[in-house]
Amino acid sequence: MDYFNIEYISIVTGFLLILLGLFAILTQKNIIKIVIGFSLFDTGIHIVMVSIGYIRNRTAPILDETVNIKDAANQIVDPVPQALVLTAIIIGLGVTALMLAYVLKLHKEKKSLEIQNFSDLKW
Amino acid sequence: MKSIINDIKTRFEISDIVKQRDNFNFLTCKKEQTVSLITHLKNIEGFSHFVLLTAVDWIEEGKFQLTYILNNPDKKIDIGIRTFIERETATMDSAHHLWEHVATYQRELKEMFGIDFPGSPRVDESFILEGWDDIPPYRRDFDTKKYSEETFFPREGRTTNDPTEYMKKKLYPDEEK
Amino acid sequence: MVSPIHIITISLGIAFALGIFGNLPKKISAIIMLIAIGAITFISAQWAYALYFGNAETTQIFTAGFKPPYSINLQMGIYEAFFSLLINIIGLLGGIYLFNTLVKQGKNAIIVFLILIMGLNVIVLTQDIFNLFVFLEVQSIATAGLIVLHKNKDSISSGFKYMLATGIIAGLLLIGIIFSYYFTGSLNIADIINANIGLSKGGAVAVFLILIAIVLELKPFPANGWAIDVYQSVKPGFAAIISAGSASAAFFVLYKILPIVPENFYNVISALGIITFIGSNLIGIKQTNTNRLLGYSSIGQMGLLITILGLSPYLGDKLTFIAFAILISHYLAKAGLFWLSGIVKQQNIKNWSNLRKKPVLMVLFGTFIFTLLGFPPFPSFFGKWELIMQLSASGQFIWMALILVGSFIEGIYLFRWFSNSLKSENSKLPEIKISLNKFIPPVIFGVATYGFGYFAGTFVEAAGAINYIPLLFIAFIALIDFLPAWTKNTISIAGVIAYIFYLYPSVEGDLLRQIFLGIFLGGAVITLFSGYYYKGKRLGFYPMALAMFAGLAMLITATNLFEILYGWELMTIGSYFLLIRGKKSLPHGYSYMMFSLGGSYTMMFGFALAFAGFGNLDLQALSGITVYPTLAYSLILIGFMTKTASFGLHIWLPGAHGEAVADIHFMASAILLKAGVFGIILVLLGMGAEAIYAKNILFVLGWIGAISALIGNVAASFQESAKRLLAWSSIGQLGYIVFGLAMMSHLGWTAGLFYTITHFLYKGVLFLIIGGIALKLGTPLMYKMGGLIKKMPFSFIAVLIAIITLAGVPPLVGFAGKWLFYNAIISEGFYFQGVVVLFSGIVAFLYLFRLIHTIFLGQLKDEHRNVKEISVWLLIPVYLLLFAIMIISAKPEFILKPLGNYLISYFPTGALTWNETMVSTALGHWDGYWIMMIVGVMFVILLAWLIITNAKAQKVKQFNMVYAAERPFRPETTHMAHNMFAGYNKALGFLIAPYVTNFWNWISNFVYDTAGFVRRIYSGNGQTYVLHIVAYIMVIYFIIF
Amino acid sequence: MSDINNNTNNKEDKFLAEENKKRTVIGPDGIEFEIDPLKDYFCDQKPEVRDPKNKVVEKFINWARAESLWVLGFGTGCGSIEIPPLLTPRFDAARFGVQMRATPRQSSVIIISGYLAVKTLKRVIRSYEQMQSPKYVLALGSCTINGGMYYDSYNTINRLDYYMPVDVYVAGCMPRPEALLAGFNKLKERIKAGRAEGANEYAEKFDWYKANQKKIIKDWNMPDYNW
Amino acid sequence: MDNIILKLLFTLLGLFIVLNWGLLMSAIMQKIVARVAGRHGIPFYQPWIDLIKLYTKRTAITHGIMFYLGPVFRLGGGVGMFLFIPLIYGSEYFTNFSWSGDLILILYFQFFGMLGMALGAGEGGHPNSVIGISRGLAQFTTVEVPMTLAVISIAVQYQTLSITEIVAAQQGGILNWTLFTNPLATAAAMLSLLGAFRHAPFNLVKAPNEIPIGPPTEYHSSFLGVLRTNNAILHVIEAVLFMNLFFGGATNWFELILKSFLIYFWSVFVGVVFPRFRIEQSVAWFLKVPLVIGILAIIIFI
Repeated sequence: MDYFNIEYISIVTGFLLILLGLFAILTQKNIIKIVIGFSLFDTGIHIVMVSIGYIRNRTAPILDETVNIKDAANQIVDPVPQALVLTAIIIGLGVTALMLAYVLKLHKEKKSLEIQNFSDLKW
Repeated sequence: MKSIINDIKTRFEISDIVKQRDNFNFLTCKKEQTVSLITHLKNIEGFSHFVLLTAVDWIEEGKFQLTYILNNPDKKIDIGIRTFIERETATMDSAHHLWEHVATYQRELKEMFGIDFPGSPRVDESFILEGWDDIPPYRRDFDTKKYSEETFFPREGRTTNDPTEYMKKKLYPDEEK
Repeated sequence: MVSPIHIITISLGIAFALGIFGNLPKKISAIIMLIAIGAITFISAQWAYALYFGNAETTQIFTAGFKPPYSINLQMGIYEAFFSLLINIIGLLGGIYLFNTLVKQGKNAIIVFLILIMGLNVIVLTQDIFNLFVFLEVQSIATAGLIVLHKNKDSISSGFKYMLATGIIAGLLLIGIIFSYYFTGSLNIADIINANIGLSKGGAVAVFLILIAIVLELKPFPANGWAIDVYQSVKPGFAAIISAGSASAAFFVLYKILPIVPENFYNVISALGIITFIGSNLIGIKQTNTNRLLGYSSIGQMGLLITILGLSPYLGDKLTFIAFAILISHYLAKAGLFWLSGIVKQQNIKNWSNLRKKPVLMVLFGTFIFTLLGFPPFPSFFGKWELIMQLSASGQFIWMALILVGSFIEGIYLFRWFSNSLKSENSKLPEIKISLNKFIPPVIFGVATYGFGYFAGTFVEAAGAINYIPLLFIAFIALIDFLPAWTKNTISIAGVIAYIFYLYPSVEGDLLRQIFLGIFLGGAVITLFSGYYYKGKRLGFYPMALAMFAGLAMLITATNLFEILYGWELMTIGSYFLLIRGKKSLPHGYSYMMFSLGGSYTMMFGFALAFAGFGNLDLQALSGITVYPTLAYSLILIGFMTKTASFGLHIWLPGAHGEAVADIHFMASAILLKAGVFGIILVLLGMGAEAIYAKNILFVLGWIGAISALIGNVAASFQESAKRLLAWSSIGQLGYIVFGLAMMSHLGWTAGLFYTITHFLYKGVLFLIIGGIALKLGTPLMYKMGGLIKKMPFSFIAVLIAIITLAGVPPLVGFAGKWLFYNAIISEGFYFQGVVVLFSGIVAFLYLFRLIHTIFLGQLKDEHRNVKEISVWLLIPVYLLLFAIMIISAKPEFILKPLGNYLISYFPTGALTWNETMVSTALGHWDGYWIMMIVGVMFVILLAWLIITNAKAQKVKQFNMVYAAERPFRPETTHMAHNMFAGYNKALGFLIAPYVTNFWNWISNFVYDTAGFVRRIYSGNGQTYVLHIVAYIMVIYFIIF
Repeated sequence: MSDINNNTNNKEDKFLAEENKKRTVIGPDGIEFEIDPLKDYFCDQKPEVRDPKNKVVEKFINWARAESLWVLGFGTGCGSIEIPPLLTPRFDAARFGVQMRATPRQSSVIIISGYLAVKTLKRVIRSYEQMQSPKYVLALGSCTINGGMYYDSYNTINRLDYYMPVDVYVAGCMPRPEALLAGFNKLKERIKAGRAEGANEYAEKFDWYKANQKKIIKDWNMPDYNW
Repeated sequence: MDNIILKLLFTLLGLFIVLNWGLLMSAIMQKIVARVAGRHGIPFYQPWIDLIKLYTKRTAITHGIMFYLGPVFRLGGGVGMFLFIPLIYGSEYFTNFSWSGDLILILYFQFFGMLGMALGAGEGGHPNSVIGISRGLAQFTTVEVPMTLAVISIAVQYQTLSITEIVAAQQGGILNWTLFTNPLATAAAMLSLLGAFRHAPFNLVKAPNEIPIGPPTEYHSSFLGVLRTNNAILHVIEAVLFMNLFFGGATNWFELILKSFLIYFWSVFVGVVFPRFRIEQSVAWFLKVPLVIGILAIIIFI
């Protein structure tokens, strides 16, 4: 099997990003860094999604002059994952934004960004 | 014994020391100092046993003499503390806080001599004489024979003899004659 | 019919509109929002109605006009309609409840709230898995948004943790979705199911990811720290929506995707569920914060539901009913409890006692708690019953046990909370203020629990025979609770008598049931009659007493095991509320409830085993249990013995009974305990004595009875309180009965049943009199009484006759019991147990003498010189009972003959033989009538002799006695009463050392400590929570693959 | 002279013991009421004369009474040491039907064994009154006769017969057990002769006895007759 | 009808004999005790004189109804036991009313008297009475344990609880007595008897010195007479019960008198030799040796 094709590289990159993001979330104490980790995690997922839908030698599912409308089904990659990824990106954006809003509030609260300082509720 | 007495002398006003036996001395002490002396004896000198408290009515001097006898069971010595109080007021500091049974002695003295020990437990309750309403019977101005005759319906015809004379007469009837 | 798509359009439209026309007054915005939710509620209600009654069919809505996989499709089936209705109702009522908060937080909060409800609706309706993801995210963003608007420092940090965790989970879900798309080429759930991707390895991983993400959305233990913090920190109104709405939606999602999951995952799902159920409940024990406690409870309930889904292969067509019954209970009760928490505004569970000042809220509180605990008549009871039965029928005994353990643990803390608020001090707590909008939602839910309870009952086949008339009557009495006591009393007596006449035909010809009907309902009339003594309203007494009697009656008339348990639980609730009326009864009532709860679970387990072997629930199922018979019979017996307070299970009784007032004490001891006896009789009749396991069980049972008798009687001798003395004495007497029944012979049963009857009679007398005296004198302590014979001669006579009977002194009827015991012991070979029982019978003299002496004889106290005889309302029933005793004494055949005839069909050998009034066994003989006559004549002659020789005796007063030439000081110092059997205590006091109490204390401490240890995993750090999630996934992954 | 008793209430209450004073108590129903212990706790009947039955029967009964003398184990003064030897092998009073009882209710003879302090007299009277008729008094020693060596004591009575009817005096200081046995025989003769009617005498001259008793027992503090 | 009257007359005759024998027996026992101590002791007719004196006391007091009824209950207990026990085996008339109940009736009928006594003494209001009763009851609980074991043992042995049948089974030679056929049960019961008769070492109930004579402290005059009458009857009856159960019963009055004397003598003999137990000691004692013997007595029949 050819390991150096584009699907493979992108999917591995995607998973690496996911793991990297998780690693950041789990190890970083600074909340901002955790949010960044989360973004990486999200992005990794998006890359994986796109690469799943990729079919070699086909083009993006955009119907312009390069794509024959009648034969579109054989020329373009699977459009669904791409549609999904757009939605996912938007949602990820929303989540990240909300997280950052939280970060702002948290910082206002305690003047600190260390996550262990926000463990008042427990047990 | 001697060292104890000497030691006490330096601390309290001891006026009169009578030696009864080798291990038994009487000291006379001021009324005000008596209880503290007893306390001292108990706590410092080891006279942990209170033997008795009694009184003598010196009617001529107008005084009651109180005698506290203490015992040191370790050294096997006794000590008697005498003190004089006024017969008129007849009040003495209570020592019941040192030994519980002192209260009983004080109760008895209150009943028999009318010596008051303010603060002593149950000191006003009757002890042996239930319902006594005369002057206390151990005071020497109380005439016990007269009281008995007035109160107890003496049986007529009772004669009282001096035992010595009577027995002499009975046992050696010839000697007189 | 309005299309379900409008659920989305209306919500979205209104939300946008509110955003655009942002300058509307806040109140108007909120009202518009409520109207919108009302509209979508109407839509889902309409669909639910139509679908339920078959007026409509499951409808698919294809957005954008394409079919899947090219478009998103929504489905409106019966389940969708129902769940959407649930969500919308909680949204509507929650919105009403939160009205003020939303208005205060402004437009954004209102919009987000609306979006949240809409998101939940779509989660339920959608058939597209990616759409599902999107709206899960919408829901969590909306939730986080609501949290962030909350503006409270705890809520912000918990909201962040929530975001983080849901973000990770959503990511996983997304990966799972995309992979499943990869394998199936479709996002439609139906297509994915058809593709059956679980078979390939990669597909299985995809399914795993989807599944685990959905499970994580249900907040499984222990990867759920983020969710619990949210429950604790947000306003209870929001928590209600999260707990009832979001969780229901998430549960439905799990239900929806379950067909995707390969069969071999099911066990893992149920394992996850049960771990959550037990784990969160265990930690709940340690909680003192109400919202956090409710959070744990919510998660626990969700765990139970997950378990049920995981176990669905075993549940067959009952799955829907079980899941719905438990879900609806959770939904109603949890929302209601969160709402109450918002009303009470007290974070600590110990501070809820100010709820007592608002009886309606208190009733609601109790309703919700009992709903959660699965008591009848609430739906969860039926759900749990069916669950256990179906599991048992499929042989899943371990799961049954685990579910019951989890339920019991949940009971521990919920009940502690409830009983605390019932009894603890409330003077320092602030008054509760309620506004109407906060009051209506919990009331609606409270009423709904009862409605659904009835509704659920119609689904359970075995519940068909349940008679709802008594329950309606109880409800009626509860409604007129504001009337004075005597009115309610009269109505209640009339009701009970009518019920006796109503029931009598059904027990005709069955002596056993007649006897117990007499004891239960005859006793009911007697106790209620004595209730005329009480002035005032006695709020809550009559409904509860009647509930107890209704439960007892249901026990008698039960035709199947379900009804037995139903009646049993009903009786437990009623008696609990009666017992807890005493002054210091809080801890005792609690332990009573714990034992009852545990007992009913063991019973349920045993019944389920019986069901497993027999195939239906008829009472015959008890005879010849084939599946684990030793275990099954033992468990059922243990269940019943919690009520007879047999040794080991008795520690609740002395305290609980010792604090109860006169007539309640009578009910509790003379009547209630007999319910256990009835149950034991049923079990033993079924079990028989031939099988090896039966012999073993009977042997143990016999010893338990004997030891109970001994411990009860010895301990009774050392009590200072008359009531506690009687309570211990009851333990002892019930020990005799259990022992008699354990002999499984004609004589043993005659003795046992005879004791059951006579114990009812004489204990009734004692309880009423002693209770009356304790009321009159204001203390149950015997050494504070004394010499009352001169003030209360009628009471004295009654007590005298009662204790002669109890002690078994001829010529009164108690002797018959002893005589039967002797004969039974010797003919059955129960020698050593028998000696213990007979020894305890003699020990009974100690406490009997103490009872009668210290109360009636000895020295009359200063304060009591002016007391009068106890109330005539107590004396009349007492003398009725005495009359019965005297009749039976002279004519024991009135009872013994029918008993013998009845028992001969069960135990053909060893019957009593009758020769006119002479009764004899193989061993001995006894003639009650002649003994009565002879003793009577002899007594009269001797009395005459004494009077002749001693005519002019001078009557003297109490201090005229020889006192070593002194005179007595005070009556208190002359009355020999306190620590009366000191010497005996020195010799035999070791018998009553609290071994059993220590044992149970050890157990409870162990559970508490475990809970304390386990809950340390919730460190409060968001990162740790993420780690939990990741580790959870890894572990389960490795377990599955 | 300071008042020896702090109790300066009216004369009647002066010697009344605390527990015998009237007191107010609150019943369990919250109503207050007064208690007079001497009336409420003690029977205040006076004793009655119980005449003998017809002569023949009485003679037989008296014989039985004489042969069954149950002695109250009550010792006063030094004579109480003389009683225990009665039951030893040397004297063995049981031969004559003399037995000791621990409670006055069951006894028929009380032995006043020596001097009587006023305080003891009160107990003696109480015990005597608690005995059931017919009952006999056997007085021992000079002290009971005329005070003996305590004739001038402020606290010891001189003549017992002023306080209770005495059947037999045994003189001596102290009389030995033999003398006591002789006293018992004398008592038996008296009973058999029907002359030992002390209980009736006590009832007849009750007021006189009471007056004498109350004269010296100043804190009377008990009902007139102790049943 | 004639039969009933005859039966009643014979029963009264039996009661008369038992009462007088009981009085005489107690006198003899007291004399024996006196002789042990080197005294002459009371005349043998002393109990009768005491009884006459007590019944002819001129005054009496009563504390109340229960105080009055207490002695009646007590004597009722004694007479009742007498009525329900067969005295002479094989005699038509001296079996009294034993047909109306068996051994269990006797065992429980003794409570009748105890209860009445306890209540009467209780109403007397005297703390000493109650102390005595509480001790008596406490001791009695464990005294009955070896007795119960022994009764179960012989009931298992003879497969009957009827006293007449138990006696019948022992007829025909001394070796048929329970004493020889079931020595363990006999031993347990005889130890129990010591407690039942309340002689030293088990006489703390009466304890003449500390709580003057215990329960009957307040009883006197005719009340005490009734109690003493009962004592006389009861001692014989209890001895007769043991005689019937363990020593072959009696076929004539002489045998009854001899056997009951010996059984009673056993307790007096022990009482003369041993000092008194405290209450917890006696309670514990009966739960040691006699209990073990009693258990062994049952084990041999399993």
